[in-house]
Amino acid sequence: MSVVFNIGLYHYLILALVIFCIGLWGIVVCKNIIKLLVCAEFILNAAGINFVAFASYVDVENLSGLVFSLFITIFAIAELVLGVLLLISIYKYKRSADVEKLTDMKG
Amino acid sequence: MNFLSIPVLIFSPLIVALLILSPFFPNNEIKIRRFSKAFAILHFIYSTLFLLFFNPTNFGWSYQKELTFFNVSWLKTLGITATFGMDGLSLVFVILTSFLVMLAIIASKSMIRTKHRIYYPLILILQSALLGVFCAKDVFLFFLFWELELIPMYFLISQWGDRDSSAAMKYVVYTFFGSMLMLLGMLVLYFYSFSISGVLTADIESLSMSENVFAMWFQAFIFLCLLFGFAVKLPIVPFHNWLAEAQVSSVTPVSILMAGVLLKMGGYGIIRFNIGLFPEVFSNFAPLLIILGVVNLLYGACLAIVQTDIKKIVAYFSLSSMGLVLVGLGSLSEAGFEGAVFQMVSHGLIASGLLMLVGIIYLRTKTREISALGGLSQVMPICMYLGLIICLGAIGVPLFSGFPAGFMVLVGLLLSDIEPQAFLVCMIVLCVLGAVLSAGYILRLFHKTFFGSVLSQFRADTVQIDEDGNEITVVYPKRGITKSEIVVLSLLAFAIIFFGVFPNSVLDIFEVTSDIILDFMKV
Amino acid sequence: MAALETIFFYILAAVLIVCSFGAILARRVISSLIFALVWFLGVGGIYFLLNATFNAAIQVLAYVSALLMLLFVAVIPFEKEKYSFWGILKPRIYISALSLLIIFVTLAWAIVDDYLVHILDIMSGGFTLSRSLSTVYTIGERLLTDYSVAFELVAFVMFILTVSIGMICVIKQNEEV
Amino acid sequence: MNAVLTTISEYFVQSIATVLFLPLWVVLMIFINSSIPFLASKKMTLNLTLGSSFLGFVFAVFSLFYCIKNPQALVENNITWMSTDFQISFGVFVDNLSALMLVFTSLICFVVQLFSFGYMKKDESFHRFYIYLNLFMFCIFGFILASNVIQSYVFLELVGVITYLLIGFWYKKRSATRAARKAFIINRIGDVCLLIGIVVLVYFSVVFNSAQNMVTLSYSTLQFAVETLYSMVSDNAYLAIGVLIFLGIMAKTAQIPMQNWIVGTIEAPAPATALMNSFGIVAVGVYLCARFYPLFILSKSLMIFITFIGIVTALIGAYVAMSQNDLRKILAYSTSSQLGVVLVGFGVGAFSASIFCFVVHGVTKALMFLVGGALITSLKNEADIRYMGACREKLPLYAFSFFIGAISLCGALFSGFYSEASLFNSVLDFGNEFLSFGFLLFVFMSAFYLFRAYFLIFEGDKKDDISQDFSEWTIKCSIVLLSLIVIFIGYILRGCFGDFIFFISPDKLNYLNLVQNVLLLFVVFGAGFIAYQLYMAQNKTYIILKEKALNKSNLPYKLSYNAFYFDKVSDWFAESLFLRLCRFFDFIEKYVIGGIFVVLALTTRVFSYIFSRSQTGNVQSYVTYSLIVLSGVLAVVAVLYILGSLMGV
Amino acid sequence: MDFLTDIKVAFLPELIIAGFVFINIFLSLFFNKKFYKTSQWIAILGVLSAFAAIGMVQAEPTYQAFNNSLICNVYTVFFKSLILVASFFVILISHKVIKKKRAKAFEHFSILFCAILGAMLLVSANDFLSAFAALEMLGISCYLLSALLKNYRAKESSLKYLISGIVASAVFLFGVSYIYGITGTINFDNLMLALEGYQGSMLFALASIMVVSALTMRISAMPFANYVPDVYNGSSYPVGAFLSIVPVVAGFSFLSRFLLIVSPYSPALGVVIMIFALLTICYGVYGALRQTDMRRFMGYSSTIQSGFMLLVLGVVNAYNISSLLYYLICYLFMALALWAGLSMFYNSTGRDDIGAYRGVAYSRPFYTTAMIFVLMAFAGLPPTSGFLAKFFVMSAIARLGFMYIIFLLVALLLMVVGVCVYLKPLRVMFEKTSENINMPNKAVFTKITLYVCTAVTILLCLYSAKIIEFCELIAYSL
Repeated sequence: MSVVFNIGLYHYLILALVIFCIGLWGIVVCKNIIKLLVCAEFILNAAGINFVAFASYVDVENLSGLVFSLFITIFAIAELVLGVLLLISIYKYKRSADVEKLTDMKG
Repeated sequence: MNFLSIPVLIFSPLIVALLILSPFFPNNEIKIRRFSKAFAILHFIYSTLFLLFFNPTNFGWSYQKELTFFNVSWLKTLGITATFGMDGLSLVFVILTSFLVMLAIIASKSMIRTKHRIYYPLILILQSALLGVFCAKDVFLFFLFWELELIPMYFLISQWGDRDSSAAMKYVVYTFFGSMLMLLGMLVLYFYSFSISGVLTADIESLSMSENVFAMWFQAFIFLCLLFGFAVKLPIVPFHNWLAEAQVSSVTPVSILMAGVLLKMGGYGIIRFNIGLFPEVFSNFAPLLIILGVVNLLYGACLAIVQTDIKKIVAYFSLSSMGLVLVGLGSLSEAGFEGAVFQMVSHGLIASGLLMLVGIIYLRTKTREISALGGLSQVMPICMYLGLIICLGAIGVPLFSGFPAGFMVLVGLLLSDIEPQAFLVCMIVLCVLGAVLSAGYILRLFHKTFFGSVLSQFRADTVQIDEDGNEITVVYPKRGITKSEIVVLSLLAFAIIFFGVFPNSVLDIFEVTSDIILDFMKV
Repeated sequence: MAALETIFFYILAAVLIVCSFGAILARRVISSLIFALVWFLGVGGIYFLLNATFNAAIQVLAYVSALLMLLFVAVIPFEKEKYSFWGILKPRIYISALSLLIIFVTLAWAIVDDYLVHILDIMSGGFTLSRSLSTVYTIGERLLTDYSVAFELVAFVMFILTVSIGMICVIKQNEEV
Repeated sequence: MNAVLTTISEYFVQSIATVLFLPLWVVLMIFINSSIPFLASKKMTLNLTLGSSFLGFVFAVFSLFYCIKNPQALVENNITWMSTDFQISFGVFVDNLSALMLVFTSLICFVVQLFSFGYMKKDESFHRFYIYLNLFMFCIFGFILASNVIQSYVFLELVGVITYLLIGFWYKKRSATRAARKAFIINRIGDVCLLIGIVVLVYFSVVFNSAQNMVTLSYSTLQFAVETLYSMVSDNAYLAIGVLIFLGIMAKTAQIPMQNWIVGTIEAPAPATALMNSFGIVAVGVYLCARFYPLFILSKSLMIFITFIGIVTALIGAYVAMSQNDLRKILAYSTSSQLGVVLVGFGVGAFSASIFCFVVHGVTKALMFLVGGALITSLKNEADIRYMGACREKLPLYAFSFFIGAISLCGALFSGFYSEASLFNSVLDFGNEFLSFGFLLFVFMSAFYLFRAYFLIFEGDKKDDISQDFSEWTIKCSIVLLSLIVIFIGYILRGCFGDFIFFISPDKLNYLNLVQNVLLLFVVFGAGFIAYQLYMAQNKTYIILKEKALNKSNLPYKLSYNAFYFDKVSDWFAESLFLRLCRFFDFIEKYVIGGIFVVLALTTRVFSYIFSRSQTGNVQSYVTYSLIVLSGVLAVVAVLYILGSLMGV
Repeated sequence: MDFLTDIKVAFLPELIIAGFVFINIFLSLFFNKKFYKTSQWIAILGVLSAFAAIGMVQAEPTYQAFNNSLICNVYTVFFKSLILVASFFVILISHKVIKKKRAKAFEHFSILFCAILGAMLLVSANDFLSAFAALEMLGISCYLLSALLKNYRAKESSLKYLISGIVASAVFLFGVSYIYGITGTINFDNLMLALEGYQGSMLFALASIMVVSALTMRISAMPFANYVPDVYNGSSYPVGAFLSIVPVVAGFSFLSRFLLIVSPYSPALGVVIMIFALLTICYGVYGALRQTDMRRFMGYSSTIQSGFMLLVLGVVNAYNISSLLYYLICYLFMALALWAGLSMFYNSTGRDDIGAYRGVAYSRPFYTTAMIFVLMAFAGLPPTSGFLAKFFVMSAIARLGFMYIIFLLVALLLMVVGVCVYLKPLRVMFEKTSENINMPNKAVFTKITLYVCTAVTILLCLYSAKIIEFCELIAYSL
């Protein structure tokens, strides 16, 4: 039994960290705004996983981490919606959703 | 006696400047000029009155007065109080400043044609900044006034001089760079003395008490920071580059103020801070100062000899005579010290005279190239005689104000107790070499412009651009120079001769302060 | 029982990592959205494993609806836009990858060797998640007592979002640029 | 009569200071007078100046009587001029030497002012010339009456300035202004070496006897101060001080390294040149040497140095004067050589002889310059003696007075004989063979060029017409007065010299060594005969000799004509060496030090250009920058922690 | 300790602002285009009433409201009043913008009020959750604000703002989660208790660095400050003014309270913050040196100023905090004055590149003198309060002892370059040009803001003793 040891806290933390890094890398790499927004969701939810993991392992009596991750999801979706909104109005001007084209203001 | 108060002396030019700028002052050129000239003369008389009732306390400060706003001192929490005080040293420079500002305003009658509404207030603001520097008794008040003169000077150089040159910006950057390092030194000094003595004060007098407690290398660090800041202002060689350009690209009254008074701020700062606050460090840095002074002297002289632009010659003349000041200060003896201060005063007068000459010549011939000038003596003989007196003063001929300074510095150099006598003697020889070179280039300047038969393209009238851009021709009287220029030149010539013949009149004023500062040195 | 959890954990971890890479690297936006959908399901599973059943439910419901909305409103019009697979090999990609690697290594190192983890290991030695009663009750209690203000703020934000959506959409009609 | 005389002289000596300030008052009067256009009469200026110089002369004579009466009497009243560590004060100091010098200087000033009225009548800046003359009188009187070394230095420089002004009087002439500038700079170099010497003296006087804060270095205590100095300081340091001070004197009396300015004085108007070469700036040098005599006498090597410089200058000056064609240049070089001889007198120890010789030389040189000036103007500014000729018929007065001057200068007749003889005897008594031979050679050469000048100008065939209109009475009367003085002064002074005037070394004026006098006269007349043969008689052998000697190519003649190329050497040094160094400094200033600021400004500009390029506008690049910064910081902190934990902190 | 008493006692201003958000939205339904002017008056009324309400707030002993998730003490009252003053002037400036967007004037103000609410709650947040919520609310309303203009650039700038905002909040959350993991609580007071005996570990240090760097995004400091120039360039002048002041003030208040708790346990944090600050100043100075567009110039200059403010937070003690507060006051009025000046110029000439300012000095002398004083305040030259503020900051750093001299030296040298930056517009203003600029200054409100704020900047320098004491009092109460 002890061969397969139990899932400790740091398993979840490492997993959340991996997703966080992949999400950030995605933001930098993606060329389409939607994929970019999706990656934004990834990094925010990775933080959510982190909170939930800490709540269930450390702060068991009042589980405030769960509430925190609930709020994270809500605000993540709010920003997703705002992102899509801006995407629509930008699409009207630029006729494309390519991030590379959003460089009118530079220097 | 009680009507003599320093804040009135300092802030009256500022108030008058704001008055001229304010909308309900009539915006015509002659009224502004007359009003500011009258004020400048009044201010000069007022500053000389300070001379009469001057009774220095045991620390040499008199007329002390603290400015409080609704009886709360300026920055109580930081221990900084807006106290003004005047001792022998600052009294001399205050009178010199108001004298030169008066002359500048009189001289700018014929030299300034545009934007009077902004020009005279800026000069008055500059004057109040300079007076503030000389009368500030608080370290950070000194710094505040030191910075205050930056912007007026920037506009004075760039707006009325030749417009597109980067000299004004170079001036601002050099001075600001120097003052930043000075601020660093002051802050470190201020807080370290706080951490040692527990009382948070920025008063020069009390700071000088608590000096001897620091570690030596720490004092040396503060000393060098402060010296760096003043080195930029009193141009010591590596940082002097801004002087030539700023002088060339600024109009005559502005360059008179710059050479006459602004360079003295550096010297005054070195005396007040480097010597006043750090006597021991100063005594082991003294040889360095002497060497710097001599380098300054010779470098300035060598450059002046080969210059083709006459204003540059005068600029490098200022550089080399400031070198003599440094040598005087470095010599640690009372004679050297008083010689240095006397040199600053006499250089103020002589440099303004020379610049006035150059300005008059430029106004008539529209060129500063020494090769294109000549034969002006036939056209303006009076200007030649006054110019002769000023040039002889510049060379350092006795009975003119240049000689006592040089002589005192040389004797002071020997009397200083820096051990290798041979080092002192060769320094004296080099200083004296500088004096000979000065004879060389000053006479070259005088001869190339006034003597000689070739009459440069002198015109009896000169074309100037006035307020709204159209050219007006100004016809000069038969004797070649206008009345205001004669007044300025003769006043300067009289002052040069007066101080040459009676040097004691100046020496007595700062006698007390130099004794105090020097027995700090001995202790 | 514990072994089952570890197996489940590793499966879900694999799903999460694969789907996130898939979402990033997919050529067509639709496929990346589908990967995202699967990814959110995985997160729901993780929450379930961590005994946060309520969160898992909220998570799955909210994101499925959000992504479907996204699918229909935004994705279809952008279908025709083709992107070259790798685009220009911008240096940005590698620099960001390197810096993220550094962040990952430092934080992982901090987590693994940190004092905190040792304690938890000891604590959670044979410690299995207490299958306490469902967490909904505690979340509800926390929401209404401790974090009521935040709860109000969320309401506010949602309100403002709807207003702005209305306003920005309204822009389309009387368009005077 | 005697009592009356003493009281009057007592009174005059007390108020000697008025002599000092009288010229200043006169300058003011002239200035006012000349600036009012209608009543600016030249007569008024002449009368004022003559009055002031005559009054000076009267004061001088009475003070001379006073000094004769009570030899050790010194008059001093000091007003403090500058007081720092040490105290410097001005005052009046009258003793035998200064009284004597005062007499002669005021006399010569009187004569020159009289002469210059006629000479400068037509010049448009007449008043300015008289202002300069009065200022000159003020400075020279101030110098002579100076009570301490510093005051004498002050007035010494002022004399230099006035000489500069006089030389550059006709500022339209470029050569005049250039000569003025050169004169001033070379004098300045001399003054500056003197200044160093004085500063060292002040230092010692302040350090060693700072007990009583007496007036530093006043002449009365100079003797005592110098002795203490000699005992304190090592020998070569003392020698160094002595040489420094002597350098100042060398510059003033146009000794060898710094003598090319004396030629420049000919650019000045004739009376001014006369004044300068007789009792003007050169007198300052000799008087200073006399004042510092106690200092020089103490160190043997210093005296040798002085004699060496003196004799070398004398020989070179005479040698150069022999080949000059311009009359005024001949006289200028002769001044330099005569003064060399005077300094030899000092070096040899014959104090009174050298002073006597100097005074006589001054008077004769003044006469010859005035005559030369009048002559040149009458020959329509033709200064070259080769084109003059046979002026004796037309201008007998000038010819006669020139002859008197020439004869007395080369030591044959009149007062020149006495001075030359006394000097010659003391030089021979000194015993150094080279010195005496050199002296003889000097006498020969000076006699030769004087006779050459006389013969070429006044004898020989007539070259061109001589305008006679120059018959101003003031010029004639001043020349006659001066020639009378030249004749009798030797005799007058010979009597009262020696025993009483010089308190330092009352060496008897031995001029009666018959053998040496005969030798002297033989050499002088020999030179005269040779000159006569060369330039007057048509003797073939001498003509061939003349062609060979005087043709332009051979080296000795070229050397002599261009005064050993001193001018060229000094110009070369100034131009190529020093100015090139200054131009190099200028280059550094413009590009290196100026460059730093330009480079600084450039780097900020380039840096901000790179910066604005990095702001690409693409949000992903922004995120990358932030990630780089964040990862960098995290990595650094992590590494620090790991190191910290490894070291077990 | 129920809901209503909490509001009545401590959080009345927030209630009023929230109320005005709803009022604006309702009014927008009924009033049509012609009554847009009233929206500005209503907004001013709202801000003034909130400002009045602040007077009544119980500030003495810190009052923990809403189950200790928000607090209200002297510190928060000071910051809330700063925020309200700033938004009052911003509303004054936004007169012209509303005239252009007649229909949506009310919506513009409602979003503005929402942002003000978010900022005020962030100031008084006492646990991470309410702080995160307030941050997000402030963020989202700022994204909306910058997207209000109808041209494409606004949308693009707001998208950039959104994305960098998301990344920042993600990093913030990660940091907070680790702190939550270590201490087991997200409430500040419990956090203090939990950290009593804590020796500090690498994870705690890294987590606090992540939180701090995330917060720098709000105060436009270095790691996440790249968006600032683009957002200011895209959005309109009043929004730019709002973005450059209110989030900065709120961000600094939360950052200083967070640092007060965390800094004793993570020693490296102080140096990291100072490095961030110096990086920010470099970024701002070198960015602004060659800038031609005035709005981007404003972006960089606000970065420079927040760089200086961050510099002083390296070590959190009473003296540093008081110098920070004084700098904030001066910065608020300086920025408002400059934004007012720029918007005045933009409203009348329609151009905002630096070339347009050529020759203004000769046609508008008073405007130029005001601008000279403001730019000198930004550069830190004497007669203005900017000099005193920078001097205060420098003295705070010098006070820390000899170890921080290097930071002081670098900051001073950057100030030199800063002077060159701020002298550039002055030089352009004084250039001689033929055509004279007609500036029909009808926008009375903006003129008032410009001159009032310049007067305050000068007054602050001369009469600063009382205000510095006030800041000292607040700092000690922290």
